[in-house]
Amino acid sequence: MNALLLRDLRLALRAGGGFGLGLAFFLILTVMVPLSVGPQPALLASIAPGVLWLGALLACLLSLDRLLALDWEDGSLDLLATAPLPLESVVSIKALAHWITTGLPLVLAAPVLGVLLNLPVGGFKWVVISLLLGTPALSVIGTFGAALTVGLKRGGLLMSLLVMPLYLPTLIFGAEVARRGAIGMEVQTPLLMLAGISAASIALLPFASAAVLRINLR
Amino acid sequence: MSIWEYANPKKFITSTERVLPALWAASALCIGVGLIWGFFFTGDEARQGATVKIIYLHVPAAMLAINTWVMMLVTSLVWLVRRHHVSALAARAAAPVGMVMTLIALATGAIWGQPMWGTWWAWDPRLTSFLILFLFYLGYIALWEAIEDPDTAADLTSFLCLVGSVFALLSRYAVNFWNQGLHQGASIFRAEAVIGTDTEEKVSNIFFYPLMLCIVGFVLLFVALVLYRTGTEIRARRIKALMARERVAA
Amino acid sequence: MSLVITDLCIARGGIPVLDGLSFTLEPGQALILRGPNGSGKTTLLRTIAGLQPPISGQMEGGEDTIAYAGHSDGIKPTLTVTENLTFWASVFGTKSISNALKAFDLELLCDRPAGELSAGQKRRLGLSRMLVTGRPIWVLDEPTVSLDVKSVAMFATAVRAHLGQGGSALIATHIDLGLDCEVLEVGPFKAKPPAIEDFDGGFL
Amino acid sequence: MMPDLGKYADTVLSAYVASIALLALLVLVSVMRGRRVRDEMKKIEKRVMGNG
Repeated sequence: MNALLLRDLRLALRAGGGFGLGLAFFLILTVMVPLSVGPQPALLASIAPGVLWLGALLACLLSLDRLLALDWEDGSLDLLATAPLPLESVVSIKALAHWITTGLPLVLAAPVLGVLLNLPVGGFKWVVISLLLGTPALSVIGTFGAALTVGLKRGGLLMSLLVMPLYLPTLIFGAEVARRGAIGMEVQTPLLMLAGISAASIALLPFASAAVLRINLR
Repeated sequence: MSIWEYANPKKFITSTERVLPALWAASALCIGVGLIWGFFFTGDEARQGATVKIIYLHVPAAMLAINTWVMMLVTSLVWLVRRHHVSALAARAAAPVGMVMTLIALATGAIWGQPMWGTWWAWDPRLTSFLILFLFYLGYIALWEAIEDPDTAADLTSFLCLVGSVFALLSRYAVNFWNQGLHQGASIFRAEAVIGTDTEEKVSNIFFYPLMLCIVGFVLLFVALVLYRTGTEIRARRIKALMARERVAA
Repeated sequence: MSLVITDLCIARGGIPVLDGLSFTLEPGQALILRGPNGSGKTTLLRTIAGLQPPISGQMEGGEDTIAYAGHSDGIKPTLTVTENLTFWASVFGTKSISNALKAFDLELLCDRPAGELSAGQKRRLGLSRMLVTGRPIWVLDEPTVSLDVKSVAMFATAVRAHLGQGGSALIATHIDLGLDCEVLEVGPFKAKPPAIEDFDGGFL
Repeated sequence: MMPDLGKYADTVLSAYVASIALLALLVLVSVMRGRRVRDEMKKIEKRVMGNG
């Protein structure tokens, strides 16, 4: 299992692995928001938590189509499916690798980009916490979407269409934590919901992803 | 005699085709009478004026929009557990019906909201939920269309329906929670005031009977449409099977 | 561990392609599958490898004993030859990759990124993976594609050594590997197209 | 005959027109596809049965 994680991380870091692309996309999106809605600090401050969440979500989404498609194309998935590793662990580890290479950098970059968006001081903590809790769910849900569309030639756009509705609860609760935190409101309820969604997704969705992947492999 | 006998496609088609004409006629009758009754022979409601007449379309469509998804969930599960092709095809056949119902609920909701709320669209939790439901239908239908192998498509869409149901339910709660924070208690004209769970309470009898008639009519129409469309899907599936057989035999 | 296939029926795209297939693969034995393109060899191998379920029939002895190699090698172009092999070795829980490198003459290439290898060299790397799996039954689909004569001989030697250690191999190929083994012609097992009647669950 | 819809005439009528149009479209599309698929199946059945 470690070997697979190490391999995936190594692949992401090597040339052409796409590491950092999600981060760059996040940066560009955040820069474009003030350019499109205007530079008023108050306006930016009020939308900053939502923009950061949306940016992180889209950055996650964009990197999903490489998650399983590359291994599908070169036949690695066939071989992994016949290896002693259960497919449930394979998809879990793929999701973990995706989170480490995409989700975690986004969490770390969010406060920096928050400065650009004039995020209120009290909001930084909650943006980071909510993203830290929410991005694992994004990776796991995204893995399910990637597994669904892995056999399709032009699955990228379809995958976005399938994954985005599944992302909605995470987005709503995550952004709610960040927004409430930023204006100093109580955050307990959405925080618990967000944590619950993440925990349940991590625990249950790999089974669905593996089942779907098996169907696609046959 | 068990219900699973109808899992045989041939049997399904022959037996549904016997009842379909009656179903079409009954649904047309119910909807026709219900709408005419409601439109011409019921008065206005005190607060909402004539707009209350929209209820005869809005409520049945909204009910079916949700229940179609539930039906798809059930038939998807039946397919995954018992591997009856007809079940999966019924889910496929129902999805566009559910989508159109959602669209009708959304459109009438927006048109209704315009004079009531002073805006075409308010991010009311209920309306938002329907918009999200619409997105789920869209994804589900798109996945069916995208996959060529019919059994793979049935399996994958069933899983999407299963997982999607959980997330749709979560979205419903999320949206309820999310809007509460925005404008608390501001929605005097909340959709619930007229439609939905407390129908009996809020809608007086003169609106109630034509509404019931319309609901029955919509349900009948739904059944007729799904049975008919399932028949179509069965035939399309047979075409695929025949062509695949031809390729192998050649 | 012998692989016993009894009365197997397999399908591609929902239509049966091979039916009534039975054979036994004993330790130390190799079996060559032959048959025209599209006759279902790949489907058969994938079914035996457990990637897809058979329509009917039994397969025994295949659980956790099969190493499968399909048309593509699952090689990551940005990883070196050593890294590629080491990965599979640790997935299958074996230690050493030096035997595999030696058997397919990859020692000089071992620090090169796999993306820079020629097609034949890549194939050799893909086949060397079989040695690091440590599994007794090899299931190979057209293993000699893009291999030159020398490499084919190398492969045949590796198979022979594997058989000598009590392993077995099931190989779909068109060329003569010079192995002393049985040949299974799949042609006679071609499934009859299902009869078209009033349609049942299979729509035919 | 026409009931007095007051200032909401446009609202009510447009809701009815939109809904009924959507329903009619759904039924029409379903029936058209149903007919086409039915014919196609007959054609293919004939061809395949002919070939044995």
